[in-house]
Amino acid sequence: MAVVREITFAEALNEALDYEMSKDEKVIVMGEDVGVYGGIFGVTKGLYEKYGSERVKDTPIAESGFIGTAVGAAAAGLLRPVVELMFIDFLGVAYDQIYNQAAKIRYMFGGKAKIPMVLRTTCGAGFAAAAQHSQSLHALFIHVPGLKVVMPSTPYDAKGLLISSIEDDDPVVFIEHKGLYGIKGPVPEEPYSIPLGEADIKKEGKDVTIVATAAMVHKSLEVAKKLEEEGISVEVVDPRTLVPLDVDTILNSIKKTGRLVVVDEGYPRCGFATDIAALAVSKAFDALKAPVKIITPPATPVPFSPALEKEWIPSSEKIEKAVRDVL
Amino acid sequence: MAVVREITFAEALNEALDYEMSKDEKVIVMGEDVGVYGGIFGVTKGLYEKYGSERVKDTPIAESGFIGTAVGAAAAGLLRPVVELMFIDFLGVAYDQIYNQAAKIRYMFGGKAKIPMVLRTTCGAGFAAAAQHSQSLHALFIHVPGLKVVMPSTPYDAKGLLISSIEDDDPVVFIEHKGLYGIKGPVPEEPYSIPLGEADIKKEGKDVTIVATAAMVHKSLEVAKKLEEEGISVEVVDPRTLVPLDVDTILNSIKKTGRLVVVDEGYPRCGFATDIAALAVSKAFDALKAPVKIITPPATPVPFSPALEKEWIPSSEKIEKAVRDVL
Amino acid sequence: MVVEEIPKETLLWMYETMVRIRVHEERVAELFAQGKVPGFVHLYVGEEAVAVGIMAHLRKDDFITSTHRGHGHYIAKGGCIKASMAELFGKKTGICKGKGGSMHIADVEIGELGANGIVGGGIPHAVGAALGIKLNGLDSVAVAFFGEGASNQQNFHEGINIASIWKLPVVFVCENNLYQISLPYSKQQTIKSVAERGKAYGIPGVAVDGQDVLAVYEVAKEAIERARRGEGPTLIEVKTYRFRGHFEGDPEVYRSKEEIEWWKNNKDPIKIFEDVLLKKGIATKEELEKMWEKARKEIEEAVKFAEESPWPTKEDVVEDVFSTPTKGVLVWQW
Amino acid sequence: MVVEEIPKETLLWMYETMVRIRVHEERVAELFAQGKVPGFVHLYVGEEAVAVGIMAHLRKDDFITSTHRGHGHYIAKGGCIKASMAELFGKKTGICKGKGGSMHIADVEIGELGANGIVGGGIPHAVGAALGIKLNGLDSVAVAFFGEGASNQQNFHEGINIASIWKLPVVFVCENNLYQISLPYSKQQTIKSVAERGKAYGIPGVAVDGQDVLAVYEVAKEAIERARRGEGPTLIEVKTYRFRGHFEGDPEVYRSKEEIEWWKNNKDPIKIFEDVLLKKGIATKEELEKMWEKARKEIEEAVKFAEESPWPTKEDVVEDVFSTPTKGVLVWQW
Ligand SMILES: Cc1ncc(C[n+]2csc(CCOP(=O)(O)OP(=O)(O)O)c2C)c(N)n1
Ligand SMILES: Cc1ncc(C[n+]2csc(CCOP(=O)(O)OP(=O)(O)O)c2C)c(N)n1
Ligand SMILES: [Mg+2]
Ligand SMILES: [Mg+2]
Repeated sequence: MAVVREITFAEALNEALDYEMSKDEKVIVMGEDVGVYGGIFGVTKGLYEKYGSERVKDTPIAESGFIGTAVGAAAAGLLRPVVELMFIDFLGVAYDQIYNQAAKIRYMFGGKAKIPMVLRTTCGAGFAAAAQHSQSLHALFIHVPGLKVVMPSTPYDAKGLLISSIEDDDPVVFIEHKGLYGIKGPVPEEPYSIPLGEADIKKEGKDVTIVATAAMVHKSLEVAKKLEEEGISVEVVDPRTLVPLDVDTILNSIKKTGRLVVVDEGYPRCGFATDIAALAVSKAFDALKAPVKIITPPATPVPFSPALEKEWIPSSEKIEKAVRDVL
Repeated sequence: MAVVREITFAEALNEALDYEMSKDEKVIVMGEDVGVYGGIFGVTKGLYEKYGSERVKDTPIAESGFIGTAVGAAAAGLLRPVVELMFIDFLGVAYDQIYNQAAKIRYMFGGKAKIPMVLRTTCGAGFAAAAQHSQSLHALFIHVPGLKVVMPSTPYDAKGLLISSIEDDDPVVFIEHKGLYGIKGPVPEEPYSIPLGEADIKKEGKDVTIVATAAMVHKSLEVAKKLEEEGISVEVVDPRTLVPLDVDTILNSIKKTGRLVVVDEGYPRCGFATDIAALAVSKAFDALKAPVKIITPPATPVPFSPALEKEWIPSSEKIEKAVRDVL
Repeated sequence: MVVEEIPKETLLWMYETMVRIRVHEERVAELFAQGKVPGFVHLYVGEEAVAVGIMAHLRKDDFITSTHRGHGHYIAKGGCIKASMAELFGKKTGICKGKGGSMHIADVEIGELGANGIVGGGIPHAVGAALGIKLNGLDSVAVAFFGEGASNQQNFHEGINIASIWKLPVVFVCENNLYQISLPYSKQQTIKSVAERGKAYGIPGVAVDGQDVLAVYEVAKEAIERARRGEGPTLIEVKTYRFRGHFEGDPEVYRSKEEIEWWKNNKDPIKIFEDVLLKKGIATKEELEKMWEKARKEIEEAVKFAEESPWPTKEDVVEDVFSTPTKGVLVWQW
Repeated sequence: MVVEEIPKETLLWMYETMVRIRVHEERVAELFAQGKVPGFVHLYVGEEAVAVGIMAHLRKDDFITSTHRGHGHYIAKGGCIKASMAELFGKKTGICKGKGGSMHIADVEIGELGANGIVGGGIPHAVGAALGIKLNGLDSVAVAFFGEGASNQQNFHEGINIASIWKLPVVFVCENNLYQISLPYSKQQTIKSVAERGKAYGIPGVAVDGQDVLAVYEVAKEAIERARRGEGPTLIEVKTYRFRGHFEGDPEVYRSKEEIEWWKNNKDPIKIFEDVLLKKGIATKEELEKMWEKARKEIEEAVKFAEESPWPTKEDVVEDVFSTPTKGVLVWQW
């Protein structure tokens, strides 16, 4: 078999967008600076030149207006919009259109409407971007029924999941960690899709299960690798899609190892990490041999100073300690 | 001791508002229909007549604008606004001003500002008010650091907690379950305050702990009473304030009983119920004798039809079954 | 616009549709009082000429977005009253299978993209439908209905500006009924007319008497034709009044009985239009009376259908969240 | 406004403050390039006359709300550059103890209610300060700064309407620098001037050349005096241009080098004002040059202070969330 070329996470997403736009005229891209600029993180690069200003639409700063526009176009059955919300932190100026409109229309209409749209957005700290440009707010989308929520960790997953998301008939929130845009990985040139709702075991192991998301998958793998040398066998499960959640894969891993550490960059309370801990204690209680350890940032806004931010973000050291603690 | 008079939950809140407005000129009330109308649920009744249109301000439908106005007035050190968001469901049109502004200003400014404001709002299903007027979205406030979150279940708690909330120098989200407005209970005429961060054991017991919020406290007490007759002793813990959370009281109860059922009307995932389950499995694992049972509505929007809604809301039957299951 | 320029069948359709809305709404008020229709119910009595004057120009493949006060829009757009009545009852045969209720009545099939429980929430949806129309090269239009209260809300501002810069085929219809629940218009804005806001977005803004269906018809014609020609959006402010409380059960402490009576006596859109039809000899008293009877019969049949329809079941609660059955979605219990 | 009507010390303060902002911003650009100032940094070069022309009328007990491009507002309002420079570095001695950074610089003590990372986010805060001023019977005013991009956002619409109906002492200053990152003004709105939107709220809307500090001074004087007299809000659109990228590191693919050069050569607010001062004999070349030197010295001292200041520590992360130490707040770990 030929060696698969390596491209970045951002490039993988760009390929998915390009493929979908070339395949289906109804797919359009909307958002701030997605056109000439190519997206503030470069993900929509080249699309404006290729598909023109009608299908790659730069918007004014009116997130509620333009996300609502996407909802209406989708509900009317006329378009399949892929909308970019520049930072997940900005969801507050458009949240109603996401959680009360996009998420609920199908249900409120008795199943008689579809909302095929994707809301792409970016999350994550580590860039001294401070409290309003660094958050990981996926829990706010998971909490509300009616949204699918995707959060990939590798270029390969990014491409396959974005293709699935755009082809899905339900509203999907697709969350890209800013720290991952530059990482490279093998990605087939041809289009492929990864079903929503399938976790990926990024590393098999038998002593401890780590469930981790996005950038935290990589930190967890680092730790797993390090501990491997000491003979501690860590399994790293990447749910990839947070709604629907691959409950079976996660529970099976917990049942196998009996020990669970959850690592997530979201805020600690009512977050994805507590979600998984709750899943474990309600559905795999008998298998659990130790307390579940939850590694998240503290319950504070994201501080600006790099000196503070590096303490705020879950570190490999904390993950490692948690694994040792549950052993 | 004289018999304490009984008043409704709504009246208790009204007394707290009246007391605070009479005491401190900086306290003002703002929101839709809080003036002549007296609030859509009657909580601000009489305040307009007593304090006038400058301090009891009817607003246009501009939740981001008027909640942001309250934030600015508070940050400037000039007012202590009590703002009414008519239904918690509407938070999406104003969420940025709550979670990115009110919640974070103090931290972002290095502790050099205070935001003494209360956001009063209503939650809860049971009125065939459908998907956009029935939600219990407290998790969306708990998740975000920087907000205090209060959710009383009795008239007594309502008055004392609202007084504390208005006197607190931080932003407080004060959530009133619509189903509780009419319930009566003993409430002293004089003002009193209940500290934020103190749970209340609404009923002592030794076999199973139920942690429940708002209207679910009453359902849980019903179940506890019924099971008492069978010799099953249920402890019902009402956290009352969800941030700060009285972790000690909750953990002590779990450690005492070894069994936990959490009952909450919020959505199941990344919710308050999963939060408490996660707390239990990470901090009281050794005490747990059975899986934690989580009773919430399903992960669907709130259906309109009373026939559907009654299935959607956690029922006494489900709570009872959960208690029996963990025994 | 002179009546003579409007086809007779259109005139009669307008009268009949106003009557059907009126009869529907008054019947729903009774059903609410009887406890048969639960929840929040906002009725359209007094405002019938708005929906009808606009909808007279719309085709089935045009789109509208509606509000919490949406029964009139739904009926005028061609919605099935049986299905909506069953919905108001919360029955399984409802247009939304009992999941939506009054505030979420919708029928995408006829271009009714939904009532909305969030004030202003539907405005951008109309903009979106219009974007879809434009990109698909269709000659349909979209119309957003909303109250004057909504014109102070974010989606009005953001939605209209987007429609303007992208020159979309959408008409914004502001139903200024002088109240935002208890707040009179004079305390919502310092301007005298919402129509003045058109200029802020570089689009035409027109105000019109909403109790005169012919006046509404006329401004709507121009705005909708303009949109269909690809010349962009228009903002229409229709000055109207609701004859009933904000919602059923409203104590109406904020306005006087006299004010309401004045409007009912002097500005009833059906009476006003009836006078024109009779004076111009377009219809006879008897013909019009027949329409009322027919409407009453239609509504009674709908009520009967609703009453006899089955309730949705427990299993229905978890249906219709997603379009594909999806494992890993937590439906019932942890 | 003729220069003669303005006190000489005000004129010199304006020049000096513009220079201080310019020197500050260009130094920060260097520091960013050197990796000493991290994060997103949006500079104010080219727009100095806006902050200065407005702030010339403000007292310490007046309030402002600022934007992501806020250094100029902070400096003109009287902010301490040492403290803000340390903040930009992320040091413990920073005005926000290193927790805010460029996008959140604030000093409530001097009425600077904060830069904001959310476009339009600060607009209602100024409205709130104005409400507080009014209810407390003070004669202060509040000024909201924001870009033309923000004028399409919800808080512009909702905030201004509230200020208008409540007749609050607030001035809305829209810095129209012709770009919303890459989107030119002509694609953001179909109107020709944001000032036209004043009418939509029944308040005066005035457009002014933002490269001419005297012109800004003049319209600001009227608007701020009007607000102080209790006559309500004004919307001022200041036409300006940013000489640097949207943020540091911006490749600026969306505008030509020629366009930028034209503005720098023909519309530099400092040069324009310098010409006036010299021509009118208000200051000599040497006096002005001294101000530059003084500014450079001030900024270098600030940089030194920032560089030598300690970093915040791990313990600081969990401080300052709430105003009272509160048990039951999960700070570090589950
Ligand atoms: C965002 C939002 N805020 C508040 C409400 C509560 N509410 C429902 S209808 C209404 C008044 C609407 O006034 P208007 O837009 O004039 O419409 P009308 O009821 O007069 O037809 C309000 C405040 C809501 N549903 N949504
Ligand atoms: C609500 C929100 N949307 C988008 C952004 C990203 N963003 C930051 S600055 C900016 C452009 C702002 O344009 P304008 O208001 O004209 O101010 P300028 O940068 O030109 O000074 C954008 C889109 C944001 N910070 N907040
Ligand atoms: Mg109205
Ligand atoms: Mg700009």
